[in-house]
Amino acid sequence: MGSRQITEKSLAMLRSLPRLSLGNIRDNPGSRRNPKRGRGQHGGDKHGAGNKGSGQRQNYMRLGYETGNNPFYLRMPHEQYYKGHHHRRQYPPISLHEIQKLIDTNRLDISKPIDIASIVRSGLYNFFPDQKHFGIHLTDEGVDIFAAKINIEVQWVSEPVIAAIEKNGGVITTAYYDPHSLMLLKNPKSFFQSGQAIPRRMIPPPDVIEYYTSAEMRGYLADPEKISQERLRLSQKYGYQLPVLENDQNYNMLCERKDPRQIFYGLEPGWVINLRDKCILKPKDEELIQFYSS
Amino acid sequence: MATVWRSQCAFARFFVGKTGRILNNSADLGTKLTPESISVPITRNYSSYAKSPLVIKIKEQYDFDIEKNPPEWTYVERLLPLEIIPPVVPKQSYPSGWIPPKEEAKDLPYFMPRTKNHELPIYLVITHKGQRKITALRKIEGDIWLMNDLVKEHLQKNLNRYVETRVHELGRFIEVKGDYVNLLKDWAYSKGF
Amino acid sequence: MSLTLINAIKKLHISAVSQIRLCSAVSNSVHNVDNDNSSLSVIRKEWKFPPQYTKPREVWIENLDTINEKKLGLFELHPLVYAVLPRIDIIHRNVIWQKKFRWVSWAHTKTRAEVSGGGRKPWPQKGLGRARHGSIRSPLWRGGGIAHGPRSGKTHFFMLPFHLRIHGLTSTLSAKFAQDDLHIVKDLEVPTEDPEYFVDLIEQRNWGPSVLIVDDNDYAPRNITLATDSLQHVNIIPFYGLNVYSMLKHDTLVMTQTAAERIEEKILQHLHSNTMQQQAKFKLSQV
Amino acid sequence: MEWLSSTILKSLWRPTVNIVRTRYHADKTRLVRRYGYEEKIWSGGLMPRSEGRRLPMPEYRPLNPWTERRALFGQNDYIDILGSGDLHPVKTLYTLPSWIKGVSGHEYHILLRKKKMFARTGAPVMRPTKWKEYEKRLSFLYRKLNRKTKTGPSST
Repeated sequence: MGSRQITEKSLAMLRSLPRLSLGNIRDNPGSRRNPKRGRGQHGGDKHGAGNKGSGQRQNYMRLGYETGNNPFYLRMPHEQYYKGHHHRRQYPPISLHEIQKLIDTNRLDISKPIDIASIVRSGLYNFFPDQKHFGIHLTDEGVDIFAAKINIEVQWVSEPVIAAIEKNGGVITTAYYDPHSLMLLKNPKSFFQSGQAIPRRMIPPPDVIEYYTSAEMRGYLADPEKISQERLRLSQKYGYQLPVLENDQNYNMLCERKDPRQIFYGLEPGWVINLRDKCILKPKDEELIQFYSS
Repeated sequence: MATVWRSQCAFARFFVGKTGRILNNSADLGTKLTPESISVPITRNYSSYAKSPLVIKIKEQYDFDIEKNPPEWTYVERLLPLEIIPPVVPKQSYPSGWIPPKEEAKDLPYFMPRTKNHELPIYLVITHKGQRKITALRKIEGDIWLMNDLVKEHLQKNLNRYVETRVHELGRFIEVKGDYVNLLKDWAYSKGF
Repeated sequence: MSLTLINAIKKLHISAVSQIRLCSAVSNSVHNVDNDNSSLSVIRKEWKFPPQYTKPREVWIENLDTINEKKLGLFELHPLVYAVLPRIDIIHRNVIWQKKFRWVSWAHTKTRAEVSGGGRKPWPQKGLGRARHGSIRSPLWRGGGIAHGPRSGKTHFFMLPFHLRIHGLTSTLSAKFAQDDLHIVKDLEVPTEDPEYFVDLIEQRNWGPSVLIVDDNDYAPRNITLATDSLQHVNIIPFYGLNVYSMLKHDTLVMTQTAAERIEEKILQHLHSNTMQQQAKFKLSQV
Repeated sequence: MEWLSSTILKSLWRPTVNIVRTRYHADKTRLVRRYGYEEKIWSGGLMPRSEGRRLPMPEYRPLNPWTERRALFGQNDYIDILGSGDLHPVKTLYTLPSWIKGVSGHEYHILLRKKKMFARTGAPVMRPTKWKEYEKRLSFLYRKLNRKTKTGPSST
């Protein structure tokens, strides 16, 4: 049996050993393989080229080629199930349980509205807009334990998740962001440092317009009247008492929404953020204001 | 060859460089930016952006306000990345099932600190295409052999059979053969880690 | 490495000690200090990341303004930086990385295509009784091209993972500290600009002949700069220039108190923050 | 007695017989060419300039391990950890040309990158031979790597 205080013991042992220098350090034995090819009677048999044939002759045919036969992969017609899968929008999931854990460990501030920027900022959500990631899919794992009152904005949800959030007195919105806006939301600091003006958010493409204008999914383009009707309908469906938003002490926070053309909370398109001097450059020109207005 | 224009002017720039090509901005603007509006005639091709001289004499085309310490700065601050992972403020309850470490655990002869994400360093290592499952308890400080004995005893009591473990002193970890992550996490929570 | 360490432990028969105080030059000076130096400052730190299980290490703050060593106070070092398990293999990998990532081999040979001439067939294929040849620049010929020779611009570049580099730094600092080769000084104020003074000081204090002095800013005081200028084996670097290779190349590491704190602060911050970006695979476009 | 002594003498001593060979005609009429000429090129030993003497052992000159470059080797290698965080150690390799700084790959990769970066400068016009050789080498390597060697298992 070895020692009980391994760090202390090895440091104490190091005291009695010669001084550590460039000459007496080495890697663990066996950590490096010899890059040399074996020689001699059996060490140098085939060198991984195999026995006879194209391997040894260094005539490598392309994958699937059957020396002139009609290749197997072309012999029968088939339907391409996953055709164009790499062009489709992806919504990497995060569950309600994970959101609750982020809140419990003080990584998400629920006194402020939550959007992609704050979830990415917590550091535990992998998000790559350049890989066709179009936002957050909030999944229903942990609907039963969820107990926070939040104002959250995601890109894809399901009905039980909406119910779980609204049951606690929270608010959920689904909103579309174009890839460039998502890039800014992923790393706002590097964007601000580039000294460019905050651009406008683009409107959703035709195939998701229906999703983001529907009150059932709490779309950001839906009619607020219809949304409040839907909130009531959902509470009746799932059987909970819908908390009244207007009586809430955080009413202002819960009502905070972004403009459909806005990317960051509180910062309007067209502004330039100067991080070094802590100032904001706001356009005054009529043409610019008109361009950036929604 | 693309010509390089550099300027110190914030609002003149975003239609010239990269941003000019971004769909969000270039939709229907850019009418004001024509080569004639820049007074410096461009005759040379520069090898790189850094080597090109600054274009100074640009007419400021757009009016803008500079607001020092604006009230909106709080919105900027909440976007900036976290310096460190925030420490957990003690709360009444943790609905997610996360359990805070206890102070009395530091008096034990062995110790397992939380990771920087406030989680227990107990992991499931799956190798051999799922054929081998090993539970690894990492970052152990203090008397690792005593901890090994206790882990073995606890598992034997709960499972009613002998469980193989392996102690790596220098790596400071214990490996348990089999998938007992939840069992060992509960044990660690009960010890206060 | 584990085997060697375990074997060495067996040989040494070190008994289990719960807490070993690894102070530099503890010896008999504690008593003296109590008697003649009443202004001994014992600094208790306000930890941003308090050490959890292991106790912080205590180290003497020394002076440089006299040749003889004076103890000015006690100072605490964080065990996560200055008392981690010294992994010799990780230190070795760090040194190898430091050597390799900047190494470009410029050795170059010309192939038969690049040596000038050699386009014409030197003699007919048949009928002369000579060996057949197609070019006078074939690798078989004197003055011909080189087959499989070194081609210019061969890189050995790779990036060691971020946390291995941090571990390399902490391991080396811990090993240096455990071997009494890490000294903390209050500041770098030296009375003269004479190199002899520094040679004597190193001799007197039994420091290794080569000394690496780590300051906390870019501009070291004038006297010490001039004194060490002619001594090639005494070097001054700012704290952000600290690296595994230099620490091992120099026998003794002398840090100012602020430099030790800054290094500790930087490393602890990386150990307690989200380093996904630094841990990601190295891309040329990121630098 | 006479015969005895002569037999003993005969048994002990025998006259040496020298066999004289007739010399070849060629030897007899050997022509010394360039009589009186002293050869200036040394053909006797290893080095022509040693003039028969052995070369002295080279003087042992140990390299100074504490020149400034060696003493401060690697001084910016951890600048992304200990520095302010906006500088990467690759950026501090000031002595390397930009087309090879921080690049890992074999000859084909590096040559492709080099050519791509040089294509935007005046290199193709200023150094046409060199440019042609890049292209020649690239096409050779392309054929070698794609048609003559096995592709390793995909990394993804």
